[in-house]
Amino acid sequence: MGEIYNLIGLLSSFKAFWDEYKRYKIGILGIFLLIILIIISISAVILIPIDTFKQWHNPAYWTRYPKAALPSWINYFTNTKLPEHLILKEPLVMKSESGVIQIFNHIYTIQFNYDTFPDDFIFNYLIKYKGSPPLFELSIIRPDGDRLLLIITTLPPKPFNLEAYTFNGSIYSTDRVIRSNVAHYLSERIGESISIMDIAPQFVIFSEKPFKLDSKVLKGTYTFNATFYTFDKDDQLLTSELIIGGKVFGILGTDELRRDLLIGILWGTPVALFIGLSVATLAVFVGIVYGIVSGYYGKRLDEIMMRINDIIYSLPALPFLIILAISFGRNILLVVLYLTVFGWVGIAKVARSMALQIKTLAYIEAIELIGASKWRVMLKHIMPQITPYALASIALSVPSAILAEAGLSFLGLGDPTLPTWGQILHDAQLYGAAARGLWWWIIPPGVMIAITGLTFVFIGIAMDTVLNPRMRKI
Amino acid sequence: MGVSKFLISRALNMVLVLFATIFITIAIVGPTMDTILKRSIEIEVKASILQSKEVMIAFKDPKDLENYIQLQVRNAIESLGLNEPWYSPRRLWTVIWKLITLDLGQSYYLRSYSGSGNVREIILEALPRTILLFTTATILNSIIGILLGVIIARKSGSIIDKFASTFAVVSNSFPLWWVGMIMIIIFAYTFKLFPARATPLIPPSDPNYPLALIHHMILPLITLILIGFGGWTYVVRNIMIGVLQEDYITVAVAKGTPERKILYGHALRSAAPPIITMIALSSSGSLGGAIITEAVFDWPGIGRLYWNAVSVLDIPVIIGLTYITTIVFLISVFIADILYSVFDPRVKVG
Amino acid sequence: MVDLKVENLTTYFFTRRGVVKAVDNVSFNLKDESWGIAGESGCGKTTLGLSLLRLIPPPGRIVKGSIILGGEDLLAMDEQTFKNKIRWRKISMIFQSAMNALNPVYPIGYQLAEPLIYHYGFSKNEALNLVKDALKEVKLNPSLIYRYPHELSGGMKQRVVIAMALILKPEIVIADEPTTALDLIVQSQIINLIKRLKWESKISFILMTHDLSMISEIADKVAIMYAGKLVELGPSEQLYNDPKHPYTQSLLAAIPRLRGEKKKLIFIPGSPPDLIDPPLGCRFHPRCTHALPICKEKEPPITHLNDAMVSCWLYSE
Amino acid sequence: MLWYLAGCIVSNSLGSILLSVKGLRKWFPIRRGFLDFITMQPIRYIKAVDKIDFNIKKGEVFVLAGESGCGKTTTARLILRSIEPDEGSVIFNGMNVCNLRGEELKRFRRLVQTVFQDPYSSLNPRLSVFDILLEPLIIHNIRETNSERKEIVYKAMEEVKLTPIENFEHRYPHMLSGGQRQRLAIARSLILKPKLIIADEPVSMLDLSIRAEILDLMISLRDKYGITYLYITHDLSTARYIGDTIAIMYLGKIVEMGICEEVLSNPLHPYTQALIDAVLEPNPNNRFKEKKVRIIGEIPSPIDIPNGCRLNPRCPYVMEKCKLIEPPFIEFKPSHYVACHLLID
Repeated sequence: MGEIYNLIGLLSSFKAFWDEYKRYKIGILGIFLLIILIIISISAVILIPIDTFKQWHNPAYWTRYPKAALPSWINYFTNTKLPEHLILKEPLVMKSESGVIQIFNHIYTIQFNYDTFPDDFIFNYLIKYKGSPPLFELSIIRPDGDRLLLIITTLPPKPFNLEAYTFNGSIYSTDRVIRSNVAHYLSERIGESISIMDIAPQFVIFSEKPFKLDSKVLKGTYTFNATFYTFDKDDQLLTSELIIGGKVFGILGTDELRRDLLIGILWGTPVALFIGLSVATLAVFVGIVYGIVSGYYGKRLDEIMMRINDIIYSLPALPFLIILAISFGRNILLVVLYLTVFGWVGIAKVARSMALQIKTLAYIEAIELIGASKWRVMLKHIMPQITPYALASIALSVPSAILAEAGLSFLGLGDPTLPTWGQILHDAQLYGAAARGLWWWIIPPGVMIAITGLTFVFIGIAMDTVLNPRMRKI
Repeated sequence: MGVSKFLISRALNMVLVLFATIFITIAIVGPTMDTILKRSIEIEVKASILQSKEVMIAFKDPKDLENYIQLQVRNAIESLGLNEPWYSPRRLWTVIWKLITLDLGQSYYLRSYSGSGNVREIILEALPRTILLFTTATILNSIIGILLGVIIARKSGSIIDKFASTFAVVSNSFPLWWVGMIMIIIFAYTFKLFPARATPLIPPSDPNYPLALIHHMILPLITLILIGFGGWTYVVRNIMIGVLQEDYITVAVAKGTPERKILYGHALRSAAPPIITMIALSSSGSLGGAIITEAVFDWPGIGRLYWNAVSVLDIPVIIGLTYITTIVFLISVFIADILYSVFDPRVKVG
Repeated sequence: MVDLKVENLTTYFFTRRGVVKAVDNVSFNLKDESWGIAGESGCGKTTLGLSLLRLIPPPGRIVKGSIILGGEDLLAMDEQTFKNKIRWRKISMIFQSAMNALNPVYPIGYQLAEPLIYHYGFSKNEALNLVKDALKEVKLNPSLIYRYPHELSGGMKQRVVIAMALILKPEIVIADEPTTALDLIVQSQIINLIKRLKWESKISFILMTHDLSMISEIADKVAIMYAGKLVELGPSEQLYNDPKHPYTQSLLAAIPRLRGEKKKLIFIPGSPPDLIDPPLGCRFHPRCTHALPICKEKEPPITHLNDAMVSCWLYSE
Repeated sequence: MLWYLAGCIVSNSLGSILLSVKGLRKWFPIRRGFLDFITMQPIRYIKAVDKIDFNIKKGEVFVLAGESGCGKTTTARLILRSIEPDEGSVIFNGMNVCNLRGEELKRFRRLVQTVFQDPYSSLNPRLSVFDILLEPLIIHNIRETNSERKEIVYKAMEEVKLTPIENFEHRYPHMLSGGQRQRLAIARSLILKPKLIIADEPVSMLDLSIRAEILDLMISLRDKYGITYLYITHDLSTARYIGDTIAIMYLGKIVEMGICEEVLSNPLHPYTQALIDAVLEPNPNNRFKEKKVRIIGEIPSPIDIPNGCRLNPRCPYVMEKCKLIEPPFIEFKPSHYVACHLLID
C-alpha cells in the first residue's frame, strides 16, 4: 500500500520518471534498438517500392533471382570465392548507322574472379521496331581473347495489325542454339565432337584451357556483346539486362523461391512493429479499463467479470488462435484482434489488483466523500496512477504478441498478402531448410524476431524496475 | 474456510470453466462444422445411390432421381440433427454429453497408427508422447531453474547473476521453434549427431520403438531445456529475491541458522507456492505450445496431430484435442491448488 | 556483568542518491542496566540496533567505530566467530513487526527451536521441549509449538518473538518498537512481560521506540537520537525531570497527558532533515528555538552535566 | 451564498444538536463460498456496529474512542453514508442521512467532511497542492471563474499555514512532510465550509513533535468557524487534550459516554478503567512497578461476540448475570452514561 503510493509519487512527472529510467543501461539499450528498428522500418517503406512487397508471394516476380543463394559476404570468409549473382542493367551503349541500317550495341563487361562457375546466364532485352524484324547477335570475348558467337538470330516479324512492335526477348544459357554453338567451339578446341546434350555452356565459356572436366575457372574480364541490326530509322533498342546466375546474392541471399530475403526481412520490420505495438496497446487498454471497472465497482460485477477473465485465461491460446484463423480468416487486422483477445486477460488481473489497492488508499475515499462521481474517481483518480504501469506492460506485451504472430505465420496462418518473418520461416520449414543446412534462410528472421522482442523487453524491464520498488536497489 | 472446502470449491470452478471452454469451442467451429458435415453427407448419399444399379433403374425421369436424392440427404441430415442450428439445446446437449463420456466420435480423415478412426484412440495414442517430451523438459527445467535461481538470488547483482539474467531474458526472446531449426542445422545437418526428424522411421509396433523414440527425443529435449531453463531461473531468482528481503530471513540469519538452511529451508519453502503453481501450469501449458515445436521436430505427439487436424480440417479431432488440452490444463490448475494448500499453511480463500 | 561499550559507531547507506548517514558517531556505555533509545521515525534507531548485531543490509555498511562487549571488539571479529559466539547468544533482538519476523510457512515451535539446534546442537525433539519452557516463560500455552504464525493473535505473536529473542538466554536484548500495532491493553501486557524478564532474568534491554512514555516504563538510562546522532543521554530520572537538550525538552512537552493538569502542548516546527544532506553544525538547529549563530557552523561537542551528557552549544563554553 | 451563511447560523446556535445517531446497526455478512450456499450454512456476521446511540452538539469535539476493531471507523462510515446501515438512523441538521438521494446527498457531502489517519495515502499523489484543493470546488461547482476559485484555495492554504503560498501551491504531496500533508488534508476539508468534520485518527501516524500542531489547528478552526468535530481515536491522551464529550466503544457497542474530563478522571466501566490504566505516561518511576492490567487476553473476533455483556470473558468483576443479559445503557450520573451490571444494583 505504501509502496504503491510512493511509486505514484515518484512518477508524478515525466521528468522524474525519465531521470530514474535513464539510470538503467538496459533501458537505454532498448531505446537505442528501438530507434534502429524504426529507422529500418522507415527506410524499408521509403526505399523498397510497395510493389515489391506485394509481389512477395508471386513466384513469377522472382524468376530473375537465383535459387537459394548464399549471402554474398560469405566470400570474405571462405577460400573458394563463389560467383555473385549479377543482374546487370547498365551496358555500354553504342549506336552506329549505315544507310537505313542502325546497329545497336549493348556491351557488358564483367570481372569474373570467382572460384566456381556461374549457374547460368540470361540476357533480356526490350526492342521496338516498325520495319523488318531486326537481326540479333550475342557474342562473348573471354579473358584469353577467344571470341565465341553464342547466337545469331532474327527476331520474330512484326504482327500485321500493329504499327510498332515492342518485343521482349530472353536468351537463356540453356537455349539449344547456344549449347550447339558452344559445343562447336569446344570440339574445335579439343578436337573431339561433343554432343550438345552434354554441354552446359557456362562450364565451357568460363573454363580454363584445356577444357577438361576438372578445369578451373578462367578468371578475368569477360565481355558480352549484344548487337542488334534494325531496318527502320525509328527502331529502338530500349533496354537490356544481363543476368549471370551466381551462388551468392545480396546481403541476405535468397530462398528456395528465389526471393531476395533482404526485402522480406526489411519489410517484416514495420509489419512486426505494427502487430506487436497494436496488439500490446489494444490489449493493455482493454485490460486496464476492464480491470479498473471490475476492481473499483467490486461485488457482484467484479465476480462476474473475473469469472469471464478466468475462462479466457483457461483457454489454450494457440489452438484457439488456429481455430479462429481458420474460421474467420487471417487478415492482419483480424490477427491483431485474435491476439488481443488472448492478450488482455493477464493485464486485466493486474490492473484489477492495482485498482483494488488504490481503492483502499484513503484519498479515493476522501474524494468520494467530497462527492465525486464514480466516473470522476475512475478517470481522474485511479486511471492516471495505473498509466505508468500500462506503459510498462505495453512494452512487455509486445514481444509475446510478436512471438505469437510469428508462431501463427509459421504455421501458415499469417496474412497471405504481407511478408512477415514468421512466414519466411514457414517457407523455410516447408522446404526443409534446416535439414538441408540453408542457414541464411533461417537465422535472420529468427534473430530479427528476437531483437525486436528484446528491444521491448529491455525497455519494459527498465520501466518495470523503475515502477516496481521491490525490484529496485535503493 | 478449511482446505477441503477450498478444494471442493476449486473443483466446482474447474467444471464451470470446462463447460464454458467447450461452449466457446463449439461456437467458433460450429458453423464451419455444419457446412462441412452437410456437404460430406450429401456426397456420401449421392455416391451410395449412384452406385447401386437397382435404385438407378427404378427411376426413369432424372428429375425424380434428383428429388429422391434430395429427400435421402434431408433424411440423413435430420437423423443426425443437423437441421437444427449448432446452438440448439438438443445438439449442444448431445455434444456435451458425448464430451463428458469421452465419446469423441469418429475422425473424418485422420487415422491412428493401428488404422482406427476413433478420435479418442487417435488422441490417446499421441498424448503420452507429448507428455513424455514436454513433461520431462518441464521437470528438468524446473530443477535446473530452482537450483540456479536460488544460487543467483543469493548473489543478486553479481556478475554471475547479471550473466544468468541476461541469458534468461535473451533466450526467452527467441521463438522456441526457431531455436529448434537452428539446433537441427547444427546437430543434425552439420555434425550429424541426431536425426533431423524426431519421428522414428520404424513402426510403433516394433519392439525397439520406445528406444528409437528416446533417441529421437534428445534433440528436442535439449532445445526445450536450452530455451526454457533461463526463464525458470529468472523467475525463481525474482521470487527468491523478494523472499530474501523479508524480515523473517533477517531474523533467521540473526538466530544463527546456517545459510544453506536459510536458502533451501526458509526462503525456498516460502517461495514454494508460486513456484509449484508455475510448474503445474507450465507443464500443462506446454501442451498448447507443443503444436509448433512438434511441427519443427516432427515429433508424433498431440501438437503435430493438432496441426494435421487443422490442415485437413478434421473437426472432430480438433474439438477432441481442444477438450483434452483444456481438461489437462484445468486438472493441473487443480493440482496446483492442492499443492499450494500443502505448501502454504495460510491458504484460506474466501 | 554486562559491559557494552559503543564508541563512535557510524553506519552509512551508500545509495544511488547519495550517502545516507543513518547512524553518525554514536557512543554509549551499557552496564548491567536497560537503555532506552528514543527518536522519531527515520532517526536511525533501527539501523543502530541492526549495527549492534552486524546485520546491516546492503548497501549499508558500518563505517567506523567499535562495539566492545566484555572486553572484546565485536567489529574486529570475523563473521564466523561473531555468529557462533555473540549474535543471539549474547545479543539478540525483538524485531519491529512480529507479523513479519515470523516465517509464515513454519510452525512457531520450529522457528523457536532453530537457535537451540544450530548453536548448541540439540536434536529437534530436545529443542522443542526447551521451547515449551520458553513459551511458558512468556505466558503462552506450550501446545502452541505446532501452530503457524497466522493462527495466533497479534499479542501472542509478539510473545513468541520475545521468547525467540530470549531462547539462548542472552545478556542483551534489543527491542525495536516491540509494541507497534498492538492494542493498548495488550501493549501493557507486553510491557509487564518485558519488565518481569528484566527483573527476573537480569537481562539488559535496549528499547528503541519513538514513545518516551514507554521508555520510562523500562529504561534505566535513556538516549535521545535525532537525525542519526545522539543528542542527549543520561539516567532516566535526570532525563525526564530535568531535560537539557532543546529537542528533549520539546519532545517531553509535546506528550499529551491523561492525568494531572491539562497543559497546552508545544510542537516543533518543521520536519527532520534528509539524512543524505543533513544541516551543517548542529542537525537540530533549523527547528531549534534556542539556536545560536554557532549552531549553524560547528557541530556541538559533548558536554558532561552531572550524570548526563548533552550535545548542545547552550551547555558548552 | 448558502454555504457562507450556514457558518454564521451555526456559531449562533451553539449547544443544539447537530448530529443524532439512533439505534445504528451494521452487520457485515461473511462472504460465503458456493459450497456454503449449497450446504445451507447459516450466514455469519461481523457485528461491527450493534445498535448505538449518541448525539453530537454543535461546536463540540465529540470523541469516539476504542481499540482497533471496536467499530469506531465503521460508525464514521455509516454517518458519512459511505456504507448503508442495516437499521437505525443518522439525523444531521434535521435530515435523515440514510434517505438522502441525488442533489440532497451531494449537499450533505459538502457539509460533512473527513480527515483521515494516513497523511501519505489520503492525498492524490498525482495532483499538486493547488489541484487537490481545487477538486472539491469543481465537484460542487462552487464559483464560476477561475480567479474566484483561486482566491478560495489561497485562503484555505493561509488558514492552515501552508505559506508562503507560492512555495507550496505547485508542490506534490510527496514533496511535503507528514505534518504539512495533514494540514493540506484539513485545508481540503475546510474549503467547502463544512459544519461537521469527521477526523479519523488524524494524528496517530504523525511524529510526536508535530501532533500538537495539528490538534491546535483543529481547535482554532472550531473557535473561528464553529465547526463541529467527530474525533475518532484510540489515544485517550489526545482525546482529553481536544475532546469535549467522549464515547468509549467495545466490540460494536458504546460502553460509556459523558463529558471528556469526567469520564477520563472517573471512569465507571471496567473496560474504560482498563484502558485508562494502560495509557503510558513519561514518568521514570514507572519502571519500578508493574503496570496495572485489569482485563485479560485480547479483543475477540467481532464474529464470535460473547453473550451477555461483551466484556464478560475478560472482565475481572464478572458476575453470573453478565454472561446472560446484556447490560442496559443508563445515565448513571447526570450526562454520564454507562452500560455495566455492576452499576445497576
